[in-house]
Formats: sequence, C-alpha cells, structure tokens
Amino acid sequence: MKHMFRQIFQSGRFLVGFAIFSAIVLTVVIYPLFINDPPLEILSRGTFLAPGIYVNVYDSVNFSTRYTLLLDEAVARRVGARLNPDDRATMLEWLTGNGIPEAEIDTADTAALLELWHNNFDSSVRLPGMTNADRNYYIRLTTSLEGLLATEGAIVAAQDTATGGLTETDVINQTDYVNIGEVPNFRVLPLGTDNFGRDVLTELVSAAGVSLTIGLVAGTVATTIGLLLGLVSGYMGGLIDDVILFITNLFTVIPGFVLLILISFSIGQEQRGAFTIAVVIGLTSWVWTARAVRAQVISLRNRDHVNLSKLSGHSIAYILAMDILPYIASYVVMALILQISSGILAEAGLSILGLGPRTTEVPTLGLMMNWAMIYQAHILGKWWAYFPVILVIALISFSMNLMNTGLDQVFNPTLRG
Amino acid sequence: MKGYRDYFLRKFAWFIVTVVVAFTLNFILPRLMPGDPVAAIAARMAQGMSNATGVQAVYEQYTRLFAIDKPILEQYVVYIGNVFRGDFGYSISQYPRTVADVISASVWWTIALQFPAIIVGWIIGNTLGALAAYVRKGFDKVLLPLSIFLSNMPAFGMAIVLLVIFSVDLKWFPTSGGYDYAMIPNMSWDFVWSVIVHYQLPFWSIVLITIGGQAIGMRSMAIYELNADYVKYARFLGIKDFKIIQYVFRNAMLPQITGLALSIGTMVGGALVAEIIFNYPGLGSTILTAVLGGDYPLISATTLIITLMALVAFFALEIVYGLIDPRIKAAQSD
Amino acid sequence: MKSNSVILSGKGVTKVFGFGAHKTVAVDHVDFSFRQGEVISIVGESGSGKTTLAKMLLGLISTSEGEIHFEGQLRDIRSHKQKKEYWKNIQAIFQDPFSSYNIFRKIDAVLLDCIKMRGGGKFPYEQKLALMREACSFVNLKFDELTNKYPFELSGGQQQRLMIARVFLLKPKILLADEPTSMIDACSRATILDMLMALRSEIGMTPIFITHDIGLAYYVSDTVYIMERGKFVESGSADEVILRPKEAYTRRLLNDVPKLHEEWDLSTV
Amino acid sequence: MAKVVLEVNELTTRYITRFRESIYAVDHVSLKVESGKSLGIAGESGCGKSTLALSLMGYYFAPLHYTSGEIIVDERNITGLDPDEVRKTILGTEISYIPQAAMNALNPTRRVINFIEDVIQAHRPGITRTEVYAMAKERFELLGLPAEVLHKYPVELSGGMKQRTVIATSVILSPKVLIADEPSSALDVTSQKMVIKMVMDLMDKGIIKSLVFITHELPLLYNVTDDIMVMYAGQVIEKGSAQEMVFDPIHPYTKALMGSIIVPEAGLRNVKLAAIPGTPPNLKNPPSGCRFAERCKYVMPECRVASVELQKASEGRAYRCLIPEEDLRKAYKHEK
Repeated sequence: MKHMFRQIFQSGRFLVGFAIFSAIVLTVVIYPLFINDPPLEILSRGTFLAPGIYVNVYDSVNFSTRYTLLLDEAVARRVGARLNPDDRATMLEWLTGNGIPEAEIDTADTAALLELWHNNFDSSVRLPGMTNADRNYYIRLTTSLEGLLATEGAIVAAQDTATGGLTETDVINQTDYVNIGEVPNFRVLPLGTDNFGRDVLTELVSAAGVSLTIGLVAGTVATTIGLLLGLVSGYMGGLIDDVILFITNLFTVIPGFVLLILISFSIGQEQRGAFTIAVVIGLTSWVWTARAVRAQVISLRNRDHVNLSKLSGHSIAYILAMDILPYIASYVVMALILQISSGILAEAGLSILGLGPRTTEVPTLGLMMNWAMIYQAHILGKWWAYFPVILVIALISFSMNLMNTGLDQVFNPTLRG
Repeated sequence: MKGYRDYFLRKFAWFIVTVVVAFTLNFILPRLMPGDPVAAIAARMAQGMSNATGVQAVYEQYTRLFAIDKPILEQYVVYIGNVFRGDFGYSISQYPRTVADVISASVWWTIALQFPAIIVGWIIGNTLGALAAYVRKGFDKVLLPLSIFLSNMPAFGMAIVLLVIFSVDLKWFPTSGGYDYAMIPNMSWDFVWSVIVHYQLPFWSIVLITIGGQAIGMRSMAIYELNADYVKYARFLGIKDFKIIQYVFRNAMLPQITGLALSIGTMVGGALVAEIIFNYPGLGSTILTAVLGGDYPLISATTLIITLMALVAFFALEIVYGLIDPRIKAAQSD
Repeated sequence: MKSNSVILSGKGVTKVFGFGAHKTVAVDHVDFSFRQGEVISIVGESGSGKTTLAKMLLGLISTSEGEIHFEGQLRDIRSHKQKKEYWKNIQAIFQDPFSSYNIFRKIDAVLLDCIKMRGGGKFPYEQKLALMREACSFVNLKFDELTNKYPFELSGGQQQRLMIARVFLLKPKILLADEPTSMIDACSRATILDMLMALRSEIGMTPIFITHDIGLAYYVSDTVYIMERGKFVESGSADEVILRPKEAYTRRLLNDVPKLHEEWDLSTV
Repeated sequence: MAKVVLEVNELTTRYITRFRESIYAVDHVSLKVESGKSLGIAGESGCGKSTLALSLMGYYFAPLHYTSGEIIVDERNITGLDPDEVRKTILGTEISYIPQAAMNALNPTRRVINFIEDVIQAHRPGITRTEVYAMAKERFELLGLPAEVLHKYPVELSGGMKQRTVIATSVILSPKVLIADEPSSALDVTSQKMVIKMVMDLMDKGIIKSLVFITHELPLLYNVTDDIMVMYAGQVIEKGSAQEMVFDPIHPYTKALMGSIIVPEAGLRNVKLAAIPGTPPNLKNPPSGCRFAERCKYVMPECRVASVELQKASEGRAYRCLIPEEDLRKAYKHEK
C-alpha cells in the first residue's frame, strides 16, 4: 500500500495534476474565509466593469489628510492618459486641414501641440467632408484638454444652501495624493464585474465550489451505479449479466448528453436545483464505469484466488468485498476522477443551453458562462467575464485527467517506458 | 463472406433495437418527470401566446398529435405513427413553422459541420498519437500534456477562444451565423464563399477538441502494439522499421474506430454547444431557442433526431470496422 | 493405506456451456469412482474438459447432468452452508501459484482462514500460532519469517508449498491438484511432489491429479483416467494404462511424448 | 571437422531497467555450431536462455543492450556492424528466429503471403509479387503446408498450423542458422511432435545448415539436438553431446536437472527424483563466487571466493566447477 502511494507520488503527471487541483480546491475553501460577500450580490450599476481598484471619488475629494508627492512623471502620465495617440492623429488631421504645414506640427511634443491647438482651433470652422459627429468630437476633445497643462489646482466648491451661490471650499493641487489605505470606501475587483454588476472573482470562486460539488455528486452517483451494476453483472453472469449488459450497451450508444437535455427540460425550471442537476448528470453517465468494472470483474472472477477464497468458505459478499473490490479499486478511483470532471463539463454544457440549475440561488461555472454569452461579453471584448471561467473549467478538468494518466502509468505497466 | 454477413445482420438487429429503445425513451422520459411537460404545455397553450388564433391552432393540433387525452399506450402508438410521417406538430416558439420545418432547416448544417470535423480531428489526432508513441522523447513529452489539455478544454471554451482571437481581434472570420445574414441562400459563388468563411471557426474548434482525445487514445494503443510479439518477430526477420510502423499504425487504429463509434455520442454533445457559441444555424442553436422559448415539441424532436444521427454513425462505423478487421470475420464463422 | 471404500464417484456427469449454435459439451457423461487412499490422475490434452471436470468435482461450477456421490451419499451443495461443509472435505491446489493468492492479504491471513474453517476461529492466538508454525515447518517454510509478508513475495515453489501448508491445516479427505507443478522449475518439482505424498500419509487424504503430463501421471498415481474430448477413453492402474495401453488414443498420446530410452518416432505424425 | 556456421565468443548482453539497473542476462557465453549440427540450450526459467536467443542475432533494441563479445556467422564477424546493415544482410538470410510466443508472432491484420512479401522485400528489394508467391508456395509445399494457408489471416489458422506457418516464414530465405526459442512449449504433444518434425526436416532438406534449439523440456532436447548446453544464472554451466549430458552429467546442477526428468517409461516409478533446494541468485547483483554455490551440496569454501571458469573436460566437454570431473562422478556413484 505504502509502496503504491510512493509510486503514485513519483509520477510527474500525477503531481502536476494534484498540485493544480489542490490549488483550486484550497482557493475555494480559503477565499470565503477572508472575503465573505454574497457571490450574487449586485455591486455596480453599469455592466462589465473592468478589473481594477475602485476608489470612492467623494471620499478622496473630501479627504482631510492629503500628502504632497513630488513625482516628475505625474503630468506626463495624466496627459498621456487623456491625450492618446489616436487623439493626436486627429488633431494633426484638423490642423493640417486648416492650412498649417505638417512640418510645423510635432505630435510628440505635447506642450507645443496643445499650444498650436489653442491658437488655431475654432469649432465654427467647417472643413470639407467633416460630419457633425466629427465636429462634436473635436469640441469634446477641446473641452477635455482644458487646463490639461495648467499648473494651478482644481477648486472644489460647495453650494451655499442659503444663497444658492457657490463657495470655494477646497483646492486640490496637482501634487496632492491620498493614501488608499485611509480611504474608507474602495473595492478591489481583480476580475471586474459581470453583466449584472457582480464581483466576478467572488462569483467565480463560489461557482467553482458549486461546480466541484456538482461534479462530486454526479461522479459519486455515476460511479456507485456503475460499480454496483458492473460488479453484479460481471460476477453473477448468466441472465442478470445479459440484461445489465444489454442496458449498458444501449446507453453507450444513445448520447447521454441528449438524454440529459431531455430530462433537464422535462424537470422544469422550478425543480432544477444544483443538486437535482448533479443527480441527473450522474444518472446519465454511469455507463463507462459499468463497462469497465464488468470487464475487470469478469477477468477476475475465474481467477484461482477467487476459487481459493470460495474453497475457504467465504460468502459472496466477502469475496466481492475482499477478493474483487481491492483489485478494481484503482480503476474505480480513476473512473470517479473522470466522472467528476465530466460532470462539471456536463453542467457547463447544460447551462449554456439554458438548462442549468435555477439561477436565483447559486452561481455555477456553466451559469457564469451562460450569462457572459447572453450579454455577448466575448464580442464586446470583456474578457474578464468569460475567460477566467473557461480557464477554471479547463484547469479542473485538465488537472483531474493529468492525475488520472499519472495513476494509469502506475497501475497499467504496459504504458510505462 | 458468411462470417461478415452474420456480423452485419447481428449489428443491424442491434441497431434496430437501439432505435426502438431511443424512440421509447424519447417518448417516455418526459412523461415520467414530475409535472408531465407534455400535459403542462398543452395546458399552458391557452394563456401563453399573444396570437389568439395561433394558440388555438397549436392547442388543437397538439392535442390531436400527441393524443394527450388518451391512455399512455395509445399515445405511444400515435407518437410513433406521427414520427414516421415526419409530423412533429407546430413549433411553439416559432409558430406558424412546423417542427419538421425548423429541424429540416437546421439538421444539414449540423451534419455538414460535425461529421467532417470529427473525422478530420480523428485522423489528425491518430496520426499525432502514433507519432508520439513511436518517436517518444521530446515530441511525446510536449504532445501528451498538450493533448490532455486540449481534450479537457470544454468544447465551448475552445469555441470562444477561437472566436475572440480570430473574429473579434483579428477580424479574419465573422463572429456568428452560417452565412452572411444580408444574403439570401442561393447557389451563387458569393454565397458559397460566405458559407465557407463562416464554416471555418466552428469546424476547427471541434477538430481541435477531437484531436486531443484521439491522440491520447492512439498513443497508448500504439505503445501497446509496439510491444506486441508480432512487432518483435517482424524486426528479427529484418523487416524495415517503416513497414513495422505501418503495421502498428493499422492495428492500433482498428480499436480506435470502435473507440470513435462508442464516443460519438459524447462528441456530438460537446459539438452542439460549440454551435451555440458561433450562433451556427444547426441543431445546437435550435435546442437553445427551443429551451428559451419553452418549446417542448421542438426539444423532443431535436433530441430524437440527434440520437438517431448518433445511432446511424455508430452503426456505420461498426460496419466499416467489420470490413477492415479480419478478426471479426473469423470470430463469426467459428 | 488403500481401502476399498469409494470416496467420490460420478455417474453420467456432464457439463454443457452455452446454448443453440454456441453449445459446447465440455464434459460428456463421464462415470468414475475414486477409492479412498488411492492416488488418482486424470490425464488430458488442453480442451479435453479435465479442468471443467475438476471444477465440478470441487463444486465450483454446477453439473449440467448426472450425479456425484461423496462417501456414498448423493452430493447436495445447493446452499452456501452445504458447500462450506463439502469444502471441508475437498480442497485444491491450482496450477499458477502467482494467481492463486489474493495479493492484498498477508500469509498469516491465508492460514488463519484455514484454522477458522476447521472450527479453530475461537482458539487462543498462541494456539493458532502453533498450528501455523506446524503447518509451515511441514513444508519447510519458516513461519516467523513470513508473518508480515505477502504470498507474492515468495518464489513460485515456495508459494506452492504454502498452498500445501494450507491443505495441511484444512485436512480435507480429497485434494484436487490441478497441474500443481507445471508452472514451477523442474528442480522444485520433486520437492512439491514429495511434500504432497508426505501430506497424503500424514492426513490420510485421497489426491486427484489433473494433468496433461502423462509421465507425471505415471510417476505419481495408482489409477489413471485418460480423457479425450470430454470423455474417459481409458482407465485402470497406472502400470496397465501407461505400459500396456489398450486404446488407440492412449497409445498415440504415449507415442507422441519424447522419451529417453525409446526412439521417438517422428514418422508417425 | 565440419565448417563452423555460428561461433560466439564471450558474448555479454544486459537489460537496462527503468531504474537504470543493469541485469547481465547473458554473461560471457561462448558456443560453436558446425554445419549440419544442432545445439540445444537448456535451463530453468530466468537462466538467460531466451535472452541468449535474442542476443545471438546481433540486433539489439531496448531494453536489451550489447555489452561485449563477438558473434561470427559463416566466418563473418557481425559485432560492430551498423544495425541497419545487420538487419539487411544478416536477419532472415543468415540467422533466423522462431519466437517463444509463436501464437502471436504474426501480424493479425495481414495475410500470411503479404507478410512473407514484406520479409522478402526487406532483403531483395524489387522482387515481384509473382516471384514472392512462387517462392512461398514452393517452400510451404516442400514443408508439407498447404498453399491455401498463404491467403489466410493468422486468426483463421489453428495453433499448430500457425506455429508451422511461422517456421516456414522464418526460413523463407534459407538462413544458415535457425534459432528456435521454445517453439512447441505451448502446444499439445501431438502438435509439438509435428512442429519438431518440421524443424528436423529443415535440416534434412538442407534449408538451414544449423539449428539452435532452446527449451526447458529436457527429453525433447535429448531427442532433437546433437549437443546440449546448460545455462544457469546467465552463464554456461556445462556443455557436451546430448547423450553424455543426459546420461553422464558432470556438474552437480546438470546432474540434478537430468535427475528430475519424468518420462512415461517402465522403471520411472522406482526412481527418486532429484530436487535442489533454494532459488537461483538475483542477476542484478550476482554472487562473486560460483553462482550455484548457495544450492550446491558439494560446496567448498573456495567456491564462494572468486568466479569459477568453464573447465575443459574429456572430449569436447566443458563444465563450470572447481571439483575435478572424476571426484564428482565418484560422488554420484557413491550416492546411488
């Protein structure tokens, strides 16, 4: 036994798979200990907020303690963020169109470019071929450039409740900074928000946990059914075997996924909880385990150690438990691993078809995928809404299969070498 | 030849039995479920839709078609009779189109997409797997983990990755559909070209998924065969390595055909989901619209059609297998 | 040691596998009566049905037809309890020692099973230990070196000896030895055969050898049965059957075996 | 003295395991087979006789590796040749082989004739199908096999027929030496006899010049080959003519081996079979002295010190023991 475990852990593939899988499971377990927000809580008003740290603007403006940092690049960065190369190119276009020789314009020199723009731009001038939309764009651009290179601070004014006039309350200098740790309201969204404005990371961790549970339940159901049918069919032989074999062959040929669709749809939206879905997946995917177990048992049941066990007066139950099961245990474990990962995939597939678990309770990886697809995250370039989900599904499945090939190497010596 | 005829007849009998069971399951499963969707949908018909004449028409036709007021056995007989006439009733979500109409418009897209893709993936995967087994060393070390990763990528995941890279970012291919929606299907060169362009991404995403699994299977089969006694014997008679690889490839490929037959059901499931990502006008998208529209008649008919397609493919592969493996014939004529 | 009482006999014993076009008759209406204390051999080529017959004698598979009598009584082993009772009287040694043991059970577990079957399940541990030591020393194995080992850690010959130690503890009236020496080296063969013969006088059992090796049958047995295609074609005392065969099949079998003092006539193939 | 067809000098080969351990399964083995003669190699399981069969062909692939020594076929030293050269000019044409598991030796999905075609074409590129067929038909008929076999797949042949087909295929190019590794051990006595008759015919009809026959069944070897060589733990322990080896063994191991023979002959029942306690040494880590010392009843302290060389004995015999030939014979006589 000890020897076998040592061998398993010497297999590189098993180790890599095990490491990835453990990392995922640990994250699922540990993450909620630190961040226990409800996974389906709606945070943002807009959809698909990009990943980042969101700091409350009101807090940072009204913050009493400010720090002065003398950072040389602050201006360049601010300008760079406001005035991107596309904008510079359109500015160049307008200026040249307005008769300024191209040689005189240096788009890389921000100060010179802005000055040239200030001196020349006139929103009333209509260049040939310029549409209204273009004109509005130039006006917007000009407004946003206002004070870009100014050195004085921005004035914060508050409305006087009595007079209705504005009173200056504060000046924010360009060198003013606040410590993010002192801002009472900020939120880290490493993976942004999804289409409903929910924190993708929290949702993802929770969904991974639910999907793993679905896989585990589905895998356990499938493996239990497959193991029992395979054992009975293989060991008993005769008519029982014929009947079970017939059923097994039937369900091998009839696509399980199609049955899954039919059943899930028939169950109806209200009945489809995560657990129900898991059980249904298990019920439609025991076939491969049953086949493998049966083949193994048939090759074992006529072996002399089983005959010897019979001659020692052991009962059928004892023989199945002591002389058959230990021999196939490794296969059953491998089958279980595969069933878990295919259960997770099946749930994902179902959810994309709109047949996933009822959506009000828990997220699953498939549901997250489904939402991202419905809101066209992939077309809109909102990668954080779908890519981490795909990655997690692929990694779970990959790690489990890697563990499995590692086990296979150990248990199936013909593949060594 | 007698051996092969027996084999064929046995497989054919098995095919017929599976078809009958598939029919029965398709009929009985929904009726076993709590709430009986057939009855539920018939009942909902009265309020559901806005088009009053439509509701009435569907309701009447549906009651007649599925004989839901009759005993279950009679319902079954009526159901089989209707299916054989190609009569699946009206689609609820796409009324006034009939289910048969909706399916016949999409089934060919699926067939034309999935079967070539699975076959191409199978061929490439097997070639790579055999190479990995023969070359071992570096090639194997890279190919095996890569294959495992590829085959474990969910089909829809692969579809999205390809879609984002090649149509959203690079804009080489269109993002959705089976052809340009501005066009009306006809046999012009423009239309055919549009179909070909739209075909690429769905096709390759299925191919890539298939490759991984097949390469893994072929690799272990080929390693097993390379250790077989006949390989050693052939080597000791001075037969060239190249020839021996041919032996191994052929003999390792035979079980892979059975493997393909057995897993075709699973593959079709994954490929259906890939269709949805590309909004491909096949059966996958049909299922999606049917699910969203609560269109029970359409779901039931689509699942039946997919099952039948998988059964036919399975049967065809078994027949081919019997033709090319001499052991089958010998086993039958004993 | 020989006595005239019949310990195991059969009438019309038949085993049919499959049905319809796939029907095969493995054992075809064989009659036999094995006398207590005799060494019996059943000789046959592969596919002759000798192993099927052996399994029927052991009660591991049922007979399709015919009846088997044990100690003059019609054998009735339909229930598990009856089987258990029957197996106290008949035990076996199989051909391949490497597949005869459960690889997950240690050597002492194998031997303890035997003590339990002989009603010693409640013996104090010391007594069980003494019994196991005795059985192992009978076959020249040192029990104290084996307690924590698995059978597969032993050599083929040692495993077969452990099998004999098992029989020593069980003390059955009949021992069915199915090719007990065909998988082990020639140099260990004599040891196994000697131990089997010593065991026979020790516990007074009747050994039945199932073998394809007509020489071995001649060497060990008093009575030889020659089996061909499910039937006994010839039987009698070993000297009679081997040295003066009456049936053509027996003669052919003998003729085809290479010998040391007789010319091996290759022209008769 | 007839021409020597196969000569092997101090050949050593080893298996390299997954854990990079070396197992010297053939350890400094020398042998000579003359034209028209056959050599039998006997020994118990694991003694290295099957590895020797593979090593004799001069064509190695993992996990078996050539270590040292030379193989001379028909006066041509083939050690050190490029493997592809060996494949083209030696295998099948100079030395051929019948494998142990002949049941699975033929490619299950290839007709016999196509396989034969592959064999012939590997050595004579450009030969036509008709010529191949003519060659195969002639050879099969000469060996008493029906020509229909050529068009069959291996599964369509019975066990004995498959074995004979393999033999006929192995000698299709009339090799000088045929190495047969337990060609009949899985067969019933009648099929075994048929196979042996066929192998003997190959010699009689001049298709092959010499035969190396490997088996653990001593009565069979006695009846088939001229000389017998006994191996133990990777080494040759004794060699001599078949008659002498069986009836007048010198080495204590050979003595015991011959004493364990069981054949259905009058008088067998009065013989006490010889038995040797213990098991052969592990070849990963063989003892430094005589490898048989642990099990030998005549063992002396010096046996365990240094390795024992093969001693020349009377007329063409050799044995690996420190005790003189006469003393051993005397001891055997005394035991009776």
